[in-house]
Amino acid sequence: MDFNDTPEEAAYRAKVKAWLAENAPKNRANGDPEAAEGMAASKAWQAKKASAGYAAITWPTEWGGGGGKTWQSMIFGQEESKAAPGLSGPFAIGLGMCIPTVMTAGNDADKARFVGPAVKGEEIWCQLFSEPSGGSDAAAARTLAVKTGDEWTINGQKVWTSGAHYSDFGLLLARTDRDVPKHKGLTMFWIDMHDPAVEVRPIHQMSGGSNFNEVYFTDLKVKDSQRVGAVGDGWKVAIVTLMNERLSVGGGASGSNTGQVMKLAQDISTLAGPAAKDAGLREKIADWFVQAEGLKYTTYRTMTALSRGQTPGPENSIAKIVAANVMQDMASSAMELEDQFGILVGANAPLAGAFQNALMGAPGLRIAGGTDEILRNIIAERVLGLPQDIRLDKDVAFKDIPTGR
Amino acid sequence: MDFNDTPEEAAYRAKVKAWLAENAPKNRANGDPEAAEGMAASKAWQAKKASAGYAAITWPTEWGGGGGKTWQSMIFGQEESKAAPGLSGPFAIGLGMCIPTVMTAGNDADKARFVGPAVKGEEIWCQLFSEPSGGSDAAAARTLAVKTGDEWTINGQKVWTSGAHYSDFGLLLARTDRDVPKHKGLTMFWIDMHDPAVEVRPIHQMSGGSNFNEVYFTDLKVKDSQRVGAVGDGWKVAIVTLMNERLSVGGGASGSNTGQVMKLAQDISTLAGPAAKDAGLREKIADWFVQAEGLKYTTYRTMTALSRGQTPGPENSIAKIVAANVMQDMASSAMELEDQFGILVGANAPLAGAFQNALMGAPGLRIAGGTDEILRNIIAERVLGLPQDIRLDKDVAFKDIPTGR
Amino acid sequence: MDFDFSDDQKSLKGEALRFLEAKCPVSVVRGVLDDPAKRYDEGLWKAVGEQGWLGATIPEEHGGLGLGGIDLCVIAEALGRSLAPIPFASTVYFVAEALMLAGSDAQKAKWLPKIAAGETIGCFATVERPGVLTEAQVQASIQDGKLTGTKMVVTDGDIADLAVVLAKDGGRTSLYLVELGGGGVARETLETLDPTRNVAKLTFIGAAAELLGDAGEGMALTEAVLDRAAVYLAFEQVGGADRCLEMAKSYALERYAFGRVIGSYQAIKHKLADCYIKTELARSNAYYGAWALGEGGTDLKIAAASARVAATEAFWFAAKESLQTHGGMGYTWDVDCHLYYRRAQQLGLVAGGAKAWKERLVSQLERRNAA
Amino acid sequence: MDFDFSDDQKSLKGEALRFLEAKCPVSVVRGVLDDPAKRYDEGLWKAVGEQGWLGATIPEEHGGLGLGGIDLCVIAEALGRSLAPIPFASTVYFVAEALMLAGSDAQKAKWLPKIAAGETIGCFATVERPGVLTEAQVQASIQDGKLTGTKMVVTDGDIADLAVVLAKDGGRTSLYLVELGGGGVARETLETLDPTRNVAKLTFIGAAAELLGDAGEGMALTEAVLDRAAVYLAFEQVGGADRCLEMAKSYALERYAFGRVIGSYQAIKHKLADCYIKTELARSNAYYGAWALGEGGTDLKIAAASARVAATEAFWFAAKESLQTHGGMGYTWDVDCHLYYRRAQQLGLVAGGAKAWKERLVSQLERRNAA
Repeated sequence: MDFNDTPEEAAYRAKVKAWLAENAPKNRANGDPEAAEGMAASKAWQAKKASAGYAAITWPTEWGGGGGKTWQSMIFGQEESKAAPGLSGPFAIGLGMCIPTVMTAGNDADKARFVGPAVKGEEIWCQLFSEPSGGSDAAAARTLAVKTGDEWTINGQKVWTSGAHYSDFGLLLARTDRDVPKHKGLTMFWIDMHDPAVEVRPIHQMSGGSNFNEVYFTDLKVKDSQRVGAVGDGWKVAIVTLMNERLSVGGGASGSNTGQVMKLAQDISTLAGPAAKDAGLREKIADWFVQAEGLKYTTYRTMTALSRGQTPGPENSIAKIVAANVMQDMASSAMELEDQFGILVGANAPLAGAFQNALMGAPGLRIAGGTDEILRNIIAERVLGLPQDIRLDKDVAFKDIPTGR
Repeated sequence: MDFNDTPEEAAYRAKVKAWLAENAPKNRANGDPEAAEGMAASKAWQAKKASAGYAAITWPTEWGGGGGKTWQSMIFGQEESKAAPGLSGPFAIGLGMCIPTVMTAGNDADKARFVGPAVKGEEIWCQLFSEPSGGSDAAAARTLAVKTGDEWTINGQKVWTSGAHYSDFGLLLARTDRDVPKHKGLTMFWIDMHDPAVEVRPIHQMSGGSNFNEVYFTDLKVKDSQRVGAVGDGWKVAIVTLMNERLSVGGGASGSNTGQVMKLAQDISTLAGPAAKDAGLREKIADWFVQAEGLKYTTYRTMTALSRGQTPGPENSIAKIVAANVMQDMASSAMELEDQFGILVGANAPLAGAFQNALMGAPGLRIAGGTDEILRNIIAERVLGLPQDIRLDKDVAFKDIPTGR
Repeated sequence: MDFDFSDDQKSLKGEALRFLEAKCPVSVVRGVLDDPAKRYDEGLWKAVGEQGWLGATIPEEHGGLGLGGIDLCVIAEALGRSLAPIPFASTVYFVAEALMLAGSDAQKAKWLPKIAAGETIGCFATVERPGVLTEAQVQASIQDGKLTGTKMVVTDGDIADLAVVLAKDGGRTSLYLVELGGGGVARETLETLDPTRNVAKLTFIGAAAELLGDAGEGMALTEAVLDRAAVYLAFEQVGGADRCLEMAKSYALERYAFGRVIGSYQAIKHKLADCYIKTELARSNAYYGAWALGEGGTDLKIAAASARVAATEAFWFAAKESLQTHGGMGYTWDVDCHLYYRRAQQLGLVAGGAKAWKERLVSQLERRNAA
Repeated sequence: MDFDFSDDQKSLKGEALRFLEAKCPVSVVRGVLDDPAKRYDEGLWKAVGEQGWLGATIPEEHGGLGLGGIDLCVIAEALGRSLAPIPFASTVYFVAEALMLAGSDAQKAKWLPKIAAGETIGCFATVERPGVLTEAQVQASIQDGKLTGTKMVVTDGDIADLAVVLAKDGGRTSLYLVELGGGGVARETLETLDPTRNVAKLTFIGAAAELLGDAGEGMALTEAVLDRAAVYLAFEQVGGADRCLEMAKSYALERYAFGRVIGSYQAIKHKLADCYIKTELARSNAYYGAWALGEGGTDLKIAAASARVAATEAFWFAAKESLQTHGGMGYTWDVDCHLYYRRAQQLGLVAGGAKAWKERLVSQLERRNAA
C-alpha cells in the first residue's frame, strides 16, 4: 500500500500539471454554464483539452481521444479539478454517458457525425430517460414513438433532465410497443434539442434553484436513422448508458467536511460551555469523519483496482447513500448548535449559511440518481446476491401493468 | 387530564391495598416458578385471589371471575405488582389467552371442565402455536393431526413454548388439511401435557437461561371432543387467542431506566472528566428517557381509553419495538462507558453486571412475540393501512407453498 | 387516571381543524412564502382572533376565554398541522404567557385585552449571538429607563407592536416591555429558512422600556416562558408530524413503481412505521407536558423538556422522510413537502434547539434525583 | 497511489483463511466456550505458532518472519473471522509491539524469539478501575524494584508468562516487564461476556519488575501500543463483520416465511445492505490504518482511531443484526450468532471503547488543524 505515485504516475502528473499551468484560464471570471460567458469559457476549455488529447483520455485517438489509460484519466481529473474547477461540467453527461452509448450501439454515420464535436465541446448532450411516472423505474417510460414510413412521431414528457436547456442533442428512451412487457417495448433515439417540437421547462426546486428540466415532445418527428440500436432494444441500450454512468468515477470523494463544524464550534457556546469542548458534538464529528474518510479511502480502493487494470468491486455503490445522509445529519446538527440563529440563511447566518444551504440541498442528493431505498435494493441484489423484489410488472404487456390511472 | 384517581378509583384502590396488605405472603422465600416451593406459593396465591374475586376480575362471577371492570383489573394489577410481584406469572398465558379462547370457541363441557380450575390456579396452561419452520408465520404450522374414527393422531413439533414444562394443558394449533390454502387447513385442540406422547425439551438460550421449550408430539392421541372450534377453523380460533394477548395490557410500562446509567456515570471518568458531565452521554440519557417515558404515557393513554369504556387505539403496538431497542442501545452504551471493564459480568462488573445482562437479554426481546420487522409490518398494515406484502402463499394448497425443502 | 383530552377539548380540536382547513389551506401559506413583502397572513390572523383563540388562556376579566393550557394545546396542534403563517406563537405562547406569569395588574389590564382582541402582536426578543441563550451573552442594556442594544432572530419582530426584551440594568438581567411603535427602534427583516414566518433584527437606541416582573429575574422568567412555550410548540410539532405522515401515506398509496404502489414496499412501510412510532412517543410526551402546565415546578420543567425533545425529533424525522417518500416530486417547489421541512426546522429552533433542551432535561432529572 | 494489498499479501490472506478454516472450525471455539477449565485452545495456538504468525512482524534476527505491519493485518482479518480462541492479540499486538517499540536490545533478544516460537504468551495489564484508562487511575507501584498492586480485566492474564504492566515509581508512570511465573503474583479468573477469551485479575505483591522503555514514558508508550493494536484489532473486527454478514445472507436465502425466503423482503435486504455499507467503510478505514502503521506520528494516531471507531461500529452492527436476521434461532445457544455478538463486544472493549477513541480522534484532528 502506498499513497504516493509510482514513478510512472508521478511523471504523468508532472506533465499534466505543467500543461494545466500553461493552459488553464487565469482569473476565470465566471464558470457558471447558465451564463453566456461561462458557457463560452467551458467550450473554449474543452476545445483546448481536445487539441492536447486530454478531452477523452481513454478513448482511441481516431475518435479524438487521448489513447491513454484509466489511471491517466484519474490523475488528469484530480489536477484539473484544482486548476480549472467546474469548467468541464457541461460535457460530463455527453462524454460520460451519451456518446459512449452512440459509440456502442449507434450506426456508423452517427458515430462519424457526433463523436468529434462532442469531444471538442462543440455540441452538448443530455440524457432523456426519467419520466414523471417512473422516477425510480426508468423502464416504465411512456413517451410514445409511433412509426409511419421512415419516420417516428414522438409524444410525451421527460423529467429531471440536467442541462436540457443548453443541450444540442439528447438521447431519448421511448416506448415503441405497448403490447409487450415493459423492458421489451422500448427503443433509443437521438434527437435535436433545438427542434421546435421540443419544449424545455426548468423545474423549480425546493431549494429555490433550477438544476433540472422537464422536457415535452409534441409530435416531434424523428427519422428512423436517428434510432440508436434496434427497435425494442431500448432497455439494453439504456443499460449501456447507465453502466457508463456507474463507471465514471469522478475526481474522487472529497473526504470529510468536519472542519467546518469544528470551526463553527469554536465560536459558539452550549449550556455547559464552549461547543468545541462538547463531548456529544465531538463524538458526532468523529462519526462523520470516519464515514467521510471511509468513502474517500473506498474511492482510493476503486482507483487502485482501475490502476491495476482490474474491474473495481462494488464498493463505490455506497458513496452517495452515505454522503447524502451525513450531509443532512451534519447540517441539522450544526444548525441545532447555532440554536435560534440556525434558522437564518445567507450573510446573517453563521458561516454565511453554509449549513442551511447543505440542509436544503441534502434531500435532493438523497433522491437524485437513485433514492436511498433504490440504492439499498441495488446493493442487496447486485452486491449481496439477495433476491429481487417480487415483480408484478414482468411478463405483462406494458399497457396492462397497474399504474393506478 | 388528571393523573390522580377519580374518587371511585381511589376507593377501589384503597380496598385492594387493604386486602393485599392482609393477604399477600410476607417474606416470600422464593417466587421462582421453576422451583417447587415457588410454584406452590404461586398456586396458593392464585387460589386466595380467586376466593376473593381477584383472580379474573373482569370475568363473570359464574365463571369464577370478579364481575368487575377493566379499570379495576388495571388497578389491582398495579398494586399486586408491588405487594406480590411475580407470583401470578405462571397463570398469565392460561388466563390471558388459552381459557378466553376456550370460553369463546370451546364446547360447553370444556368450559365447565377447565375455566374454574384455571382461575383457581389448580391447572396451568401453555400455548402451542409457533413451529420451527414458521417463527413469524404461525399459520404455517406443519404439526399434523390425522383423524381416524373419533380420534386424532398428532405428530410434529412446537417451539418457543413458555411454561410447557410446568403446564397441565396446552392449546395446540395443528394442520388437518394440507390440500387447502394455509389459513384454511388448521384446527385447534386442547391437549394433556402429561401425556407420555408429549415430550418437553428446554431451549438453551444464548444468555444461558432456558425460558422456553420445544415440545414434540409422537403419535399423540386426542379425542375429537378435544377440538376447540370447527375443523378448518383453527386460524380463526388462533386469532381469538392472539387478540386476547394484545388486549392484556399489563401493569403498565415501567418508564425509563436511565437512573441506572446516571448512577454508573457518577463513578466513572471519560478522557475529558467525570462521565456524569459528559454531554454526549447526557444527550443519550435524554433520548432514552423521552422514549421510555413516552411509552409509559402511551400506556396511560391506552388505560384511559379502557377506563372510559373505549377500545384502545393502536398506540400500544409500538411498545416492544421501542423498549427492546432502547434496552440494547443503553446496555452497549453503558458498557462502552465502563470501557475495558465492560466485558466483565457478574459481581466484578459495575452495578453487578446489570448492563451486561441487559445486553444478553435484549436480542431475545427484539425477537420474541414478533420481531422488530414483523411489528413494523403490523404497524404499517393495521395502523397505517398500507398494503400487505405480496403473498405467494395465499390461494395455494399448503403442501405446494415453497419452503425450500 | 385520566390521560386524554376531555370531550369538550376533543370537540374544540375538531372545530379548530375544520376552521383551519377552511381558512388556512396551503394557498394561504404559499401566499406568504411567495411574496417577500407579505410577512404574515392578515386575513387569517383576523379570523383566528375572531375565534377567540388569541385569548384562549387569558382570564375572562381581561377579555379572554379563560380556558386552561390544555385547551390551548388542542388549538396549537391544529395550527401546527396547517402551517398557519401568523404570529400566534410569539403573541400567545410567549408574550401573553410572559405577561400572565410576571406582569403587574396594570400591565395585564393594559395588554391582555388587546392581545385577546387581536389588536396587539407580540414578539419575544432575547438572543443576540449564535448558540444557546446565556446570561453572559446579553449586552442590551437599560440606562435611565431607556433600552439600547440589538436583538437578533426575533420571530415576528417586523410585525409586532409589543416586545418582551431581555436586557441588563447594571448587574441585573430582567425582562422589559417595549412598545415597538415608539421611538428608538429600528427593524430589519432577516432572511430565514422558513419564509412563512417573519424574523427580524431589532435595534434599540434609547427606546422606552418598562420592567416586566422582578428586577434580576430575567433569566428565570425567560426559562419559565420557554417551558410553557415548549409545550405548546410541541403540539404544533405533533400536528405537523401527523400531517407529514398522512401526506407520505397518501402518496405511497397512489404512486406506482415497478407495477405496484410504493406503499407496498417494506422500505416505505417500515419508514412510515418508524414515523408513526416517533410521532406517538412525541404525542404522549406532549400530553404529559399539557398536564404539567397546570402543575408547574420541576414536573413542568421535565415535562416541557421531554415534550420538546420528542416533538422536535418526531417532526424533523417526519418532514425529511415524508419528503424522501415523495421522491423527486418531494424536492420540487410545487409539492408541499418542503414547507414542512422548513417549518420543522423553524419550530425546532425557535425556542432553542433540542440539544440545549436535552441538557436542561438531564439537569432537572439530576436535581429531582438529588431531592 | 496503490491502496490495496499486494499480490503476496493477498496470497497470505488466502493461506490464512484456508488454514483457519481447517484448524479453527467453530467446534474449536465452542470447546473453549463450553469448558470453564479451558482458557484457550492449545492445539490451535501451537499450530498458529508453527505457521510463524506469532513472529510475523518480529525481525528475522529475533526469530521472526520480519514482515510488515500490513502482513499482520491480513492475518488478523482471518483470525477475527474465525473467532480464534487464542492469546494472539495479547501476545502479538500488545506485548510484542511494546517490546519492539520500547524494549532494550537485551529485552528484545530475550523475549522476541520466545514469542515468535510460541514459547511465551504475553498480556498487557494497565487498567485498575472502570472507565477510561487515565494516569490518575494507576495505583500499582514500584518500590525497591518490586511491583505491588492490582490490575483488572487483564486479557489472557491467566495463561500469560509475561506481563507488560503500567505502574508508578514515585511520580513517574512507566511500563514494566513482569514474569508471571515468578513470585509475588496471584491470578484470579474473571467471568466475562465472551468466555472464549480468558480474562484475569492480577495481584502483585512485591513481584520482580523490569523497566520497559524510558521511565515516565508509561502513558505515551501505552498509547503508542494501543494505536498499533487498534489497527490490528480493526482487521479482526472487519473479519468478524464479514462473517456475520455472510451468515445472515445464507440464512436469509434458506429461511422461508410466508412462502418465500426472508432475504426477498426489503426489511432484510436493506438491513444487510446497511451492514455491507458499514463494513466497507470500516474496511477502508482499516486499510488506511494499515498504511499508517508504516508512517507513525499523527497520521497513525488519526488512522488508528478512525479504524477503531469504524470497525467497532461495523462489527457490533453486523453481530446484532445478523442475530436479528436469524430470528428465534439466533437467540439459541446452538446457533453461532451469539459467539459473534460476544466477540464484537470483546474486541470493541479490549483496547478501550469507541467513545474514548472518538475523543482521541477529535483531539488529534484539532492538533493537526492547529499545526
